[in-house]
Amino acid sequence: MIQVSVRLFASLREAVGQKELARQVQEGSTISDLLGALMREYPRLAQAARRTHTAVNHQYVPVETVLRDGDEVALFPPVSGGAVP
Amino acid sequence: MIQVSVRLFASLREAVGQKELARQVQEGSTISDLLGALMREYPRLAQAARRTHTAVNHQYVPVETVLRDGDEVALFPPVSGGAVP
Amino acid sequence: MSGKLFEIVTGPLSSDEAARRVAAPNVGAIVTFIGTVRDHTGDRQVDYLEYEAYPEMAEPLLAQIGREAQERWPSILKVAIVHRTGHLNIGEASIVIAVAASHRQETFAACSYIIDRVKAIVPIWKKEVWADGEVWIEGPRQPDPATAGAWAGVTPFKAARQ
Amino acid sequence: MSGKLFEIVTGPLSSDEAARRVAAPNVGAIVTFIGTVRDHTGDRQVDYLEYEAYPEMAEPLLAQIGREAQERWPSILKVAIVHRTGHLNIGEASIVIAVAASHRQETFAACSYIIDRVKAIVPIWKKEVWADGEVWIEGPRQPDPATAGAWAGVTPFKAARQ
Repeated sequence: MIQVSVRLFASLREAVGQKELARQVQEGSTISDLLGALMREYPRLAQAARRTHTAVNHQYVPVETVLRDGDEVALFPPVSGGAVP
Repeated sequence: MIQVSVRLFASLREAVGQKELARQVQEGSTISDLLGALMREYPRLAQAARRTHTAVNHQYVPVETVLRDGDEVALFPPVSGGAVP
Repeated sequence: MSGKLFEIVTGPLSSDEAARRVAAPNVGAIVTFIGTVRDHTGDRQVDYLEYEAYPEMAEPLLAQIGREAQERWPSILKVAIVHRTGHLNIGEASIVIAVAASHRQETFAACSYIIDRVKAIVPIWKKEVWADGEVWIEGPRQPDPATAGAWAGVTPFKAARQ
Repeated sequence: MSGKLFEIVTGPLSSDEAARRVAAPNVGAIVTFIGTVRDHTGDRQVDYLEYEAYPEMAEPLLAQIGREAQERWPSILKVAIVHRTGHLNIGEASIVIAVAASHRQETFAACSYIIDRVKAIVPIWKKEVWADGEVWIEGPRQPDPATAGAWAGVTPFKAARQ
Protein backbone atom coordinates (compact mmCIF):
# COMPACT_ATOMS: atom_id res chain seq x y z
CA MET A 1 0.00 0.00 0.00
CA ILE A 2 1.07 3.60 -0.62
CA GLN A 3 0.02 6.79 1.12
CA VAL A 4 -1.41 9.81 -0.71
CA SER A 5 -2.99 13.08 0.37
CA VAL A 6 -6.09 14.37 -1.38
CA ARG A 7 -6.91 18.09 -1.72
CA LEU A 8 -10.50 19.01 -2.53
CA PHE A 9 -11.79 22.35 -3.78
CA ALA A 10 -14.99 24.29 -4.37
CA SER A 11 -18.09 22.12 -4.94
CA LEU A 12 -16.07 18.91 -4.41
CA ARG A 13 -14.78 20.19 -1.08
CA GLU A 14 -18.35 20.97 -0.03
CA ALA A 15 -19.61 17.56 -1.19
CA VAL A 16 -17.00 15.78 0.96
CA GLY A 17 -17.20 18.26 3.81
CA GLN A 18 -13.41 18.38 4.09
CA LYS A 19 -10.50 20.22 2.42
CA GLU A 20 -8.02 17.40 2.71
CA LEU A 21 -8.00 13.63 3.17
CA ALA A 22 -5.24 11.05 3.71
CA ARG A 23 -5.74 7.67 2.01
CA GLN A 24 -3.89 4.42 1.50
CA VAL A 25 -4.22 2.82 -1.93
CA GLN A 26 -2.84 -0.29 -3.63
CA GLU A 27 0.43 0.17 -5.45
CA GLY A 28 -0.35 0.64 -9.15
CA SER A 29 -3.64 2.45 -8.46
CA THR A 30 -4.60 5.33 -10.72
CA ILE A 31 -6.33 8.60 -9.86
CA SER A 32 -9.40 7.05 -11.42
CA ASP A 33 -9.28 4.15 -8.93
CA LEU A 34 -8.92 6.61 -6.04
CA LEU A 35 -11.77 8.78 -7.29
CA GLY A 36 -14.03 5.74 -7.62
CA ALA A 37 -13.30 4.72 -4.03
CA LEU A 38 -14.00 8.23 -2.76
CA MET A 39 -17.29 8.36 -4.67
CA ARG A 40 -18.42 5.16 -2.96
CA GLU A 41 -17.39 6.63 0.38
CA TYR A 42 -19.00 10.04 -0.26
CA PRO A 43 -22.15 9.61 -2.38
CA ARG A 44 -22.55 13.39 -2.75
CA LEU A 45 -19.13 13.50 -4.43
CA ALA A 46 -20.45 11.36 -7.29
CA GLN A 47 -22.96 14.11 -8.05
CA ALA A 48 -20.49 16.98 -7.78
CA ALA A 49 -17.60 15.25 -9.53
CA ARG A 50 -19.08 14.64 -12.97
CA ARG A 51 -16.39 16.85 -14.53
CA THR A 52 -13.51 16.55 -12.09
CA HIS A 53 -10.12 18.04 -12.94
CA THR A 54 -7.15 16.21 -11.60
CA ALA A 55 -3.64 17.27 -10.58
CA VAL A 56 -0.76 15.52 -8.88
CA ASN A 57 1.88 17.52 -7.04
CA HIS A 58 0.51 20.78 -8.55
CA GLN A 59 0.54 19.58 -12.18
CA TYR A 60 -2.50 18.83 -14.28
CA VAL A 61 -2.45 15.11 -15.15
CA PRO A 62 -4.93 12.70 -16.75
CA VAL A 63 -7.05 10.47 -14.51
CA GLU A 64 -5.14 7.43 -15.83
CA THR A 65 -2.03 8.63 -13.99
CA VAL A 66 -0.56 6.01 -11.64
CA LEU A 67 -0.13 7.22 -8.07
CA ARG A 68 3.14 7.12 -6.15
CA ASP A 69 3.79 7.11 -2.45
CA GLY A 70 3.54 10.63 -0.99
CA ASP A 71 1.69 12.15 -3.93
CA GLU A 72 -0.56 15.16 -3.33
CA VAL A 73 -3.64 14.50 -5.46
CA ALA A 74 -6.02 17.41 -6.15
CA LEU A 75 -9.63 17.00 -7.28
CA PHE A 76 -11.56 20.04 -8.41
CA PRO A 77 -14.26 21.26 -10.79
CA PRO A 78 -13.41 23.16 -14.01
CA VAL A 79 -11.64 26.38 -13.05
CA SER A 80 -13.65 29.59 -13.15
CA GLY A 81 -11.17 32.23 -12.03
CA GLY A 82 -13.57 33.10 -13.33
CA ALA A 83 -15.35 32.23 -16.56
CA VAL A 84 -16.90 35.68 -17.06
CA PRO A 85 -16.12 38.48 -17.56
CA MET B 1 -9.87 96.35 -37.48
CA ILE B 2 -10.72 93.38 -35.29
CA GLN B 3 -9.13 92.18 -32.06
CA VAL B 4 -7.80 88.63 -31.58
CA SER B 5 -5.80 86.90 -28.87
CA VAL B 6 -2.97 84.55 -29.80
CA ARG B 7 -1.94 81.55 -27.65
CA LEU B 8 1.51 80.07 -28.25
CA PHE B 9 2.80 76.69 -27.10
CA ALA B 10 5.99 74.65 -26.80
CA SER B 11 8.74 75.65 -29.26
CA LEU B 12 6.61 78.48 -30.69
CA ARG B 13 6.07 79.93 -27.23
CA GLU B 14 9.81 79.81 -26.61
CA ALA B 15 10.56 81.42 -30.00
CA VAL B 16 8.28 84.36 -29.22
CA GLY B 17 9.17 84.49 -25.53
CA GLN B 18 5.51 84.86 -24.55
CA LYS B 19 2.50 82.58 -23.94
CA GLU B 20 -0.09 84.98 -25.19
CA LEU B 21 -0.33 88.07 -27.45
CA ALA B 22 -3.16 90.48 -28.30
CA ARG B 23 -3.25 91.74 -31.89
CA GLN B 24 -5.41 93.87 -34.13
CA VAL B 25 -5.82 92.68 -37.73
CA GLN B 26 -7.75 93.90 -40.78
CA GLU B 27 -11.24 92.53 -41.14
CA GLY B 28 -11.13 89.59 -43.57
CA SER B 29 -7.62 88.55 -42.48
CA THR B 30 -6.84 84.83 -42.31
CA ILE B 31 -4.74 82.92 -39.78
CA SER B 32 -2.13 82.80 -42.51
CA ASP B 33 -2.01 86.61 -42.70
CA LEU B 34 -1.66 86.82 -38.90
CA LEU B 35 1.08 84.19 -38.84
CA GLY B 36 3.00 86.04 -41.59
CA ALA B 37 2.86 89.28 -39.59
CA LEU B 38 4.04 87.54 -36.42
CA MET B 39 6.94 85.91 -38.28
CA ARG B 40 8.13 89.34 -39.48
CA GLU B 41 7.82 90.64 -35.91
CA TYR B 42 9.55 87.58 -34.34
CA PRO B 43 12.22 86.25 -36.74
CA ARG B 44 12.85 83.19 -34.49
CA LEU B 45 9.20 82.21 -34.95
CA ALA B 46 9.79 81.75 -38.69
CA GLN B 47 12.33 79.04 -37.84
CA ALA B 48 10.18 77.31 -35.24
CA ALA B 49 6.89 77.56 -37.11
CA ARG B 50 7.68 75.56 -40.23
CA ARG B 51 4.94 73.06 -39.34
CA THR B 52 2.55 75.13 -37.27
CA HIS B 53 -0.82 73.71 -36.24
CA THR B 54 -3.64 76.17 -35.98
CA ALA B 55 -6.79 76.33 -33.89
CA VAL B 56 -9.47 78.96 -33.34
CA ASN B 57 -11.57 78.92 -30.18
CA HIS B 58 -10.24 75.41 -29.28
CA GLN B 59 -11.03 73.81 -32.66
CA TYR B 60 -8.46 72.74 -35.23
CA VAL B 61 -8.98 74.86 -38.37
CA PRO B 62 -7.02 75.34 -41.61
CA VAL B 63 -4.71 78.36 -41.94
CA GLU B 64 -7.05 79.80 -44.60
CA THR B 65 -9.70 80.39 -41.90
CA VAL B 66 -10.91 84.00 -41.76
CA LEU B 67 -10.60 85.58 -38.32
CA ARG B 68 -13.46 87.19 -36.42
CA ASP B 69 -13.44 89.76 -33.66
CA GLY B 70 -12.65 88.19 -30.30
CA ASP B 71 -11.23 84.93 -31.68
CA GLU B 72 -8.67 83.01 -29.64
CA VAL B 73 -6.09 81.83 -32.16
CA ALA B 74 -3.67 79.07 -31.09
CA LEU B 75 -0.36 78.36 -32.83
CA PHE B 76 1.58 75.24 -31.92
CA PRO B 77 3.88 72.52 -33.25
CA PRO B 78 2.61 69.01 -34.09
CA VAL B 79 1.29 67.46 -30.89
CA SER B 80 3.51 64.92 -29.13
CA GLY B 81 1.46 63.91 -26.10
CA GLY B 82 3.64 62.20 -26.87
CA ALA B 83 4.75 60.49 -30.06
CA VAL B 84 6.44 57.51 -28.34
CA PRO B 85 5.69 55.18 -26.64
CA MET C 1 0.68 42.93 -0.95
CA SER C 2 4.32 41.98 -1.26
CA GLY C 3 6.72 42.45 -4.15
CA LYS C 4 6.08 39.00 -5.65
CA LEU C 5 5.11 39.05 -9.32
CA PHE C 6 2.67 36.13 -9.13
CA GLU C 7 0.62 35.85 -6.01
CA ILE C 8 -2.63 34.70 -4.43
CA VAL C 9 -3.60 37.15 -1.67
CA THR C 10 -6.51 37.60 0.72
CA GLY C 11 -6.51 41.42 1.03
CA PRO C 12 -7.66 44.23 -1.28
CA LEU C 13 -5.90 44.69 -4.64
CA SER C 14 -4.42 47.87 -6.12
CA SER C 15 -3.52 48.49 -9.75
CA ASP C 16 -1.00 51.15 -8.69
CA GLU C 17 0.69 48.58 -6.49
CA ALA C 18 0.70 45.99 -9.30
CA ALA C 19 2.12 48.63 -11.68
CA ARG C 20 4.92 49.32 -9.19
CA ARG C 21 5.82 45.62 -9.21
CA VAL C 22 6.62 45.87 -12.96
CA ALA C 23 8.03 49.42 -13.03
CA ALA C 24 11.62 50.07 -14.15
CA PRO C 25 13.56 53.01 -15.63
CA ASN C 26 13.28 51.57 -19.15
CA VAL C 27 9.48 51.10 -18.91
CA GLY C 28 7.34 53.55 -20.89
CA ALA C 29 4.00 51.77 -20.99
CA ILE C 30 2.10 49.73 -18.40
CA VAL C 31 -1.27 48.15 -19.13
CA THR C 32 -3.29 46.87 -16.20
CA PHE C 33 -6.40 44.72 -16.16
CA ILE C 34 -8.68 44.89 -13.13
CA GLY C 35 -11.42 42.28 -12.80
CA THR C 36 -14.18 43.57 -10.53
CA VAL C 37 -17.25 41.94 -8.97
CA ARG C 38 -20.39 42.80 -10.96
CA ASP C 39 -23.82 43.12 -9.38
CA HIS C 40 -25.31 40.73 -11.92
CA THR C 41 -24.64 37.64 -14.03
CA GLY C 42 -27.06 37.69 -16.91
CA ASP C 43 -30.38 38.47 -15.22
CA ARG C 44 -29.31 37.23 -11.79
CA GLN C 45 -28.66 39.79 -9.04
CA VAL C 46 -25.42 38.98 -7.18
CA ASP C 47 -24.94 39.78 -3.47
CA TYR C 48 -21.25 38.91 -3.24
CA LEU C 49 -18.69 36.37 -4.46
CA GLU C 50 -16.54 33.83 -2.66
CA TYR C 51 -13.23 33.03 -4.39
CA GLU C 52 -11.30 29.88 -3.55
CA ALA C 53 -7.84 28.96 -4.88
CA TYR C 54 -5.30 26.16 -4.78
CA PRO C 55 -2.38 28.54 -4.13
CA GLU C 56 0.48 26.01 -4.33
CA MET C 57 -0.62 25.14 -7.88
CA ALA C 58 -2.06 28.53 -8.89
CA GLU C 59 1.04 30.65 -8.27
CA PRO C 60 3.37 28.54 -10.46
CA LEU C 61 0.70 28.55 -13.20
CA LEU C 62 0.44 32.36 -13.01
CA ALA C 63 4.23 32.50 -13.43
CA GLN C 64 3.99 30.10 -16.38
CA ILE C 65 1.40 32.35 -18.03
CA GLY C 66 3.72 35.33 -17.55
CA ARG C 67 6.52 33.42 -19.29
CA GLU C 68 4.19 32.40 -22.12
CA ALA C 69 3.29 36.06 -22.71
CA GLN C 70 6.94 37.08 -22.78
CA GLU C 71 7.76 34.31 -25.24
CA ARG C 72 4.95 35.42 -27.55
CA TRP C 73 5.70 39.14 -27.19
CA PRO C 74 9.42 39.54 -26.41
CA SER C 75 9.01 43.31 -25.97
CA ILE C 76 7.23 42.62 -22.66
CA LEU C 77 9.72 43.42 -19.89
CA LYS C 78 7.76 42.28 -16.86
CA VAL C 79 4.40 40.81 -15.86
CA ALA C 80 2.63 40.71 -12.49
CA ILE C 81 -0.58 38.81 -11.72
CA VAL C 82 -2.24 39.06 -8.32
CA HIS C 83 -5.49 37.23 -7.52
CA ARG C 84 -7.53 37.71 -4.40
CA THR C 85 -9.52 34.99 -2.61
CA GLY C 86 -12.25 35.02 0.02
CA HIS C 87 -15.39 37.15 0.34
CA LEU C 88 -15.55 39.92 -2.31
CA ASN C 89 -18.27 42.55 -2.41
CA ILE C 90 -19.69 44.23 -5.51
CA GLY C 91 -17.09 46.56 -7.04
CA GLU C 92 -14.08 44.94 -5.37
CA ALA C 93 -11.21 43.68 -7.54
CA SER C 94 -10.64 39.91 -7.76
CA ILE C 95 -7.61 40.10 -10.06
CA VAL C 96 -5.07 42.69 -11.14
CA ILE C 97 -2.65 42.09 -14.01
CA ALA C 98 0.15 44.51 -14.92
CA VAL C 99 2.19 44.28 -18.14
CA ALA C 100 5.20 46.56 -18.73
CA ALA C 101 7.22 47.37 -21.86
CA SER C 102 9.35 50.19 -23.21
CA HIS C 103 6.76 50.89 -25.91
CA ARG C 104 3.06 50.21 -25.80
CA GLN C 105 2.49 48.28 -29.04
CA GLU C 106 2.27 44.75 -27.63
CA THR C 107 1.14 45.47 -24.08
CA PHE C 108 -2.59 45.28 -24.84
CA ALA C 109 -2.42 41.94 -26.68
CA ALA C 110 -0.20 40.46 -23.96
CA CYS C 111 -2.55 41.56 -21.16
CA SER C 112 -5.58 40.22 -23.04
CA TYR C 113 -3.79 36.89 -23.55
CA ILE C 114 -2.92 36.69 -19.86
CA ILE C 115 -6.46 37.17 -18.52
CA ASP C 116 -7.81 34.61 -21.01
CA ARG C 117 -5.20 32.08 -19.89
CA VAL C 118 -5.77 32.73 -16.19
CA LYS C 119 -9.45 32.01 -16.60
CA ALA C 120 -8.71 28.88 -18.65
CA ILE C 121 -6.09 27.08 -16.58
CA VAL C 122 -5.47 28.53 -13.10
CA PRO C 123 -7.17 26.59 -10.24
CA ILE C 124 -9.38 29.33 -8.86
CA TRP C 125 -13.13 29.03 -8.39
CA LYS C 126 -15.88 31.42 -7.52
CA LYS C 127 -19.24 30.96 -5.86
CA GLU C 128 -21.98 33.44 -6.58
CA VAL C 129 -24.15 34.24 -3.60
CA TRP C 130 -27.58 35.82 -4.07
CA ALA C 131 -30.31 36.79 -1.60
CA ASP C 132 -31.89 33.32 -1.84
CA GLY C 133 -29.18 30.91 -2.91
CA GLU C 134 -25.68 30.30 -4.19
CA VAL C 135 -23.88 28.40 -6.94
CA TRP C 136 -20.31 27.47 -7.80
CA ILE C 137 -19.48 28.86 -11.23
CA GLU C 138 -17.74 26.22 -13.31
CA GLY C 139 -15.56 26.82 -16.34
CA PRO C 140 -16.67 25.20 -19.55
CA ARG C 141 -14.44 22.09 -19.49
CA GLN C 142 -11.10 20.51 -18.67
CA PRO C 143 -8.35 22.79 -19.99
CA ASP C 144 -6.43 21.15 -22.80
CA PRO C 145 -4.60 22.22 -25.94
CA ALA C 146 -7.76 22.21 -28.03
CA THR C 147 -9.89 24.07 -25.53
CA ALA C 148 -7.69 26.74 -24.06
CA GLY C 149 -9.76 29.45 -25.73
CA ALA C 150 -8.56 31.92 -28.32
CA TRP C 151 -4.92 31.10 -27.58
CA ALA C 152 -4.86 27.40 -28.41
CA GLY C 153 -1.56 25.62 -28.73
CA VAL C 154 -0.23 26.21 -25.23
CA THR C 155 -1.07 23.33 -22.94
CA PRO C 156 -1.06 23.37 -19.16
CA PHE C 157 -0.47 19.62 -19.10
CA LYS C 158 2.77 17.82 -18.48
CA ALA C 159 3.12 14.45 -20.13
CA ALA C 160 1.25 11.75 -18.22
CA ARG C 161 3.43 9.75 -15.87
CA GLN C 162 3.56 5.99 -16.21
CA MET D 1 -7.29 64.56 -8.79
CA SER D 2 -11.00 65.31 -8.97
CA GLY D 3 -13.86 63.16 -10.25
CA LYS D 4 -13.77 64.59 -13.79
CA LEU D 5 -13.49 61.98 -16.52
CA PHE D 6 -11.29 64.05 -18.83
CA GLU D 7 -8.73 66.24 -17.19
CA ILE D 8 -5.33 67.93 -17.45
CA VAL D 9 -3.70 67.97 -14.02
CA THR D 10 -0.38 69.05 -12.55
CA GLY D 11 -0.01 66.50 -9.72
CA PRO D 12 0.87 62.80 -9.65
CA LEU D 13 -1.42 60.28 -11.37
CA SER D 14 -2.91 57.07 -9.98
CA SER D 15 -4.41 54.21 -11.95
CA ASP D 16 -6.50 53.19 -8.91
CA GLU D 17 -7.94 56.69 -8.81
CA ALA D 18 -8.65 56.64 -12.57
CA ALA D 19 -10.29 53.21 -12.18
CA ARG D 20 -12.52 54.60 -9.42
CA ARG D 21 -13.68 57.33 -11.82
CA VAL D 22 -15.12 54.67 -14.14
CA ALA D 23 -16.27 52.15 -11.50
CA ALA D 24 -19.94 51.18 -11.20
CA PRO D 25 -21.92 48.17 -9.88
CA ASN D 26 -22.38 46.78 -13.42
CA VAL D 27 -18.65 47.01 -14.25
CA GLY D 28 -16.73 43.71 -14.36
CA ALA D 29 -13.59 44.71 -16.27
CA ILE D 30 -11.41 47.82 -16.18
CA VAL D 31 -8.35 48.21 -18.40
CA THR D 32 -5.93 51.00 -17.57
CA PHE D 33 -3.03 52.36 -19.60
CA ILE D 34 -0.24 54.14 -17.76
CA GLY D 35 2.32 56.05 -19.80
CA THR D 36 5.54 56.48 -17.82
CA VAL D 37 8.71 58.50 -18.40
CA ARG D 38 11.48 56.30 -19.81
CA ASP D 39 15.15 56.91 -19.09
CA HIS D 40 15.97 56.79 -22.79
CA THR D 41 14.71 57.65 -26.28
CA GLY D 42 16.54 55.46 -28.72
CA ASP D 43 20.19 55.83 -27.60
CA ARG D 44 19.67 59.15 -25.83
CA GLN D 45 19.72 59.22 -22.01
CA VAL D 46 16.82 61.30 -20.66
CA ASP D 47 17.08 63.31 -17.41
CA TYR D 48 13.44 64.34 -17.16
CA LEU D 49 10.53 65.55 -19.29
CA GLU D 50 8.54 68.77 -19.35
CA TYR D 51 4.94 68.42 -20.51
CA GLU D 52 2.95 71.42 -21.71
CA ALA D 53 -0.75 71.41 -22.65
CA TYR D 54 -3.43 73.71 -24.00
CA PRO D 55 -6.00 72.61 -21.40
CA GLU D 56 -9.03 74.51 -22.74
CA MET D 57 -8.65 72.66 -26.04
CA ALA D 58 -7.18 69.39 -24.70
CA GLU D 59 -9.96 68.50 -22.25
CA PRO D 60 -12.79 68.70 -24.83
CA LEU D 61 -10.67 66.63 -27.24
CA LEU D 62 -10.09 63.98 -24.55
CA ALA D 63 -13.88 63.86 -24.06
CA GLN D 64 -14.35 63.58 -27.83
CA ILE D 65 -11.94 60.63 -27.94
CA GLY D 66 -13.91 58.97 -25.13
CA ARG D 67 -17.12 59.37 -27.15
CA GLU D 68 -15.42 58.00 -30.29
CA ALA D 69 -14.37 54.87 -28.36
CA GLN D 70 -17.90 54.34 -27.04
CA GLU D 71 -19.35 54.74 -30.54
CA ARG D 72 -16.92 52.16 -31.91
CA TRP D 73 -17.33 49.75 -28.99
CA PRO D 74 -20.80 50.26 -27.49
CA SER D 75 -20.04 47.79 -24.67
CA ILE D 76 -17.74 50.42 -23.11
CA LEU D 77 -19.61 51.91 -20.16
CA LYS D 78 -17.22 54.68 -19.15
CA VAL D 79 -13.84 56.18 -20.08
CA ALA D 80 -11.52 58.43 -18.07
CA ILE D 81 -8.37 60.09 -19.43
CA VAL D 82 -6.11 62.12 -17.15
CA HIS D 83 -2.91 63.76 -18.43
CA ARG D 84 -0.30 65.41 -16.27
CA THR D 85 1.76 68.47 -17.23
CA GLY D 86 4.92 70.05 -15.86
CA HIS D 87 8.22 68.49 -14.76
CA LEU D 88 8.11 64.67 -14.77
CA ASN D 89 10.94 62.47 -13.53
CA ILE D 90 11.89 59.03 -14.83
CA GLY D 91 9.24 56.49 -13.84
CA GLU D 92 6.47 59.03 -13.23
CA ALA D 93 3.18 58.66 -15.10
CA SER D 94 2.30 61.29 -17.72
CA ILE D 95 -1.08 59.80 -18.67
CA VAL D 96 -3.56 57.36 -17.19
CA ILE D 97 -6.50 56.00 -19.19
CA ALA D 98 -9.25 53.82 -17.65
CA VAL D 99 -11.85 51.95 -19.71
CA ALA D 100 -14.73 50.11 -18.02
CA ALA D 101 -17.23 47.54 -19.30
CA SER D 102 -19.38 44.72 -17.94
CA HIS D 103 -17.26 42.19 -19.85
CA ARG D 104 -13.66 42.48 -20.91
CA GLN D 105 -13.85 41.62 -24.63
CA GLU D 106 -13.62 45.13 -26.10
CA THR D 107 -11.82 46.96 -23.30
CA PHE D 108 -8.31 46.30 -24.64
CA ALA D 109 -9.05 47.49 -28.20
CA ALA D 110 -10.85 50.57 -26.88
CA CYS D 111 -7.96 51.50 -24.57
CA SER D 112 -5.42 50.98 -27.38
CA TYR D 113 -7.51 53.18 -29.69
CA ILE D 114 -7.70 55.91 -27.07
CA ILE D 115 -3.97 56.22 -26.42
CA ASP D 116 -3.28 56.29 -30.18
CA ARG D 117 -5.83 59.06 -30.65
CA VAL D 118 -4.55 61.08 -27.69
CA LYS D 119 -1.07 61.08 -29.16
CA ALA D 120 -2.39 62.00 -32.60
CA ILE D 121 -4.73 64.92 -31.89
CA VAL D 122 -4.59 66.29 -28.33
CA PRO D 123 -2.58 69.52 -27.93
CA ILE D 124 0.05 68.32 -25.47
CA TRP D 125 3.80 68.60 -26.06
CA LYS D 126 6.85 67.25 -24.32
CA LYS D 127 10.39 68.48 -24.06
CA GLU D 128 13.14 65.99 -23.40
CA VAL D 129 15.88 67.28 -21.14
CA TRP D 130 19.29 65.56 -21.04
CA ALA D 131 22.46 66.34 -19.12
CA ASP D 132 23.70 68.59 -21.93
CA GLY D 133 20.68 69.81 -23.86
CA GLU D 134 16.98 69.63 -24.53
CA VAL D 135 14.56 69.29 -27.44
CA TRP D 136 10.83 69.61 -28.00
CA ILE D 137 9.50 66.33 -29.35
CA GLU D 138 7.22 66.97 -32.29
CA GLY D 139 4.59 64.62 -33.65
CA PRO D 140 5.00 63.55 -37.23
CA ARG D 141 2.57 65.98 -38.90
CA GLN D 142 -0.69 67.94 -38.76
CA PRO D 143 -3.41 65.54 -37.65
CA ASP D 144 -5.90 64.93 -40.43
CA PRO D 145 -8.18 62.13 -41.58
CA ALA D 146 -5.45 60.47 -43.62
CA THR D 147 -2.78 60.67 -40.94
CA ALA D 148 -4.52 59.87 -37.67
CA GLY D 149 -2.58 56.64 -37.38
CA ALA D 150 -4.02 53.16 -37.31
CA TRP D 151 -7.52 54.47 -36.71
CA ALA D 152 -7.98 56.59 -39.85
CA GLY D 153 -11.40 57.92 -40.69
CA VAL D 154 -12.04 59.95 -37.55
CA THR D 155 -11.02 63.55 -38.05
CA PRO D 156 -10.35 66.09 -35.34
CA PHE D 157 -11.23 68.92 -37.73
CA LYS D 158 -14.46 70.82 -37.91
CA ALA D 159 -15.36 72.18 -41.35
CA ALA D 160 -13.40 75.33 -42.14
CA ARG D 161 -15.28 78.53 -41.44
CA GLN D 162 -15.74 81.05 -44.25
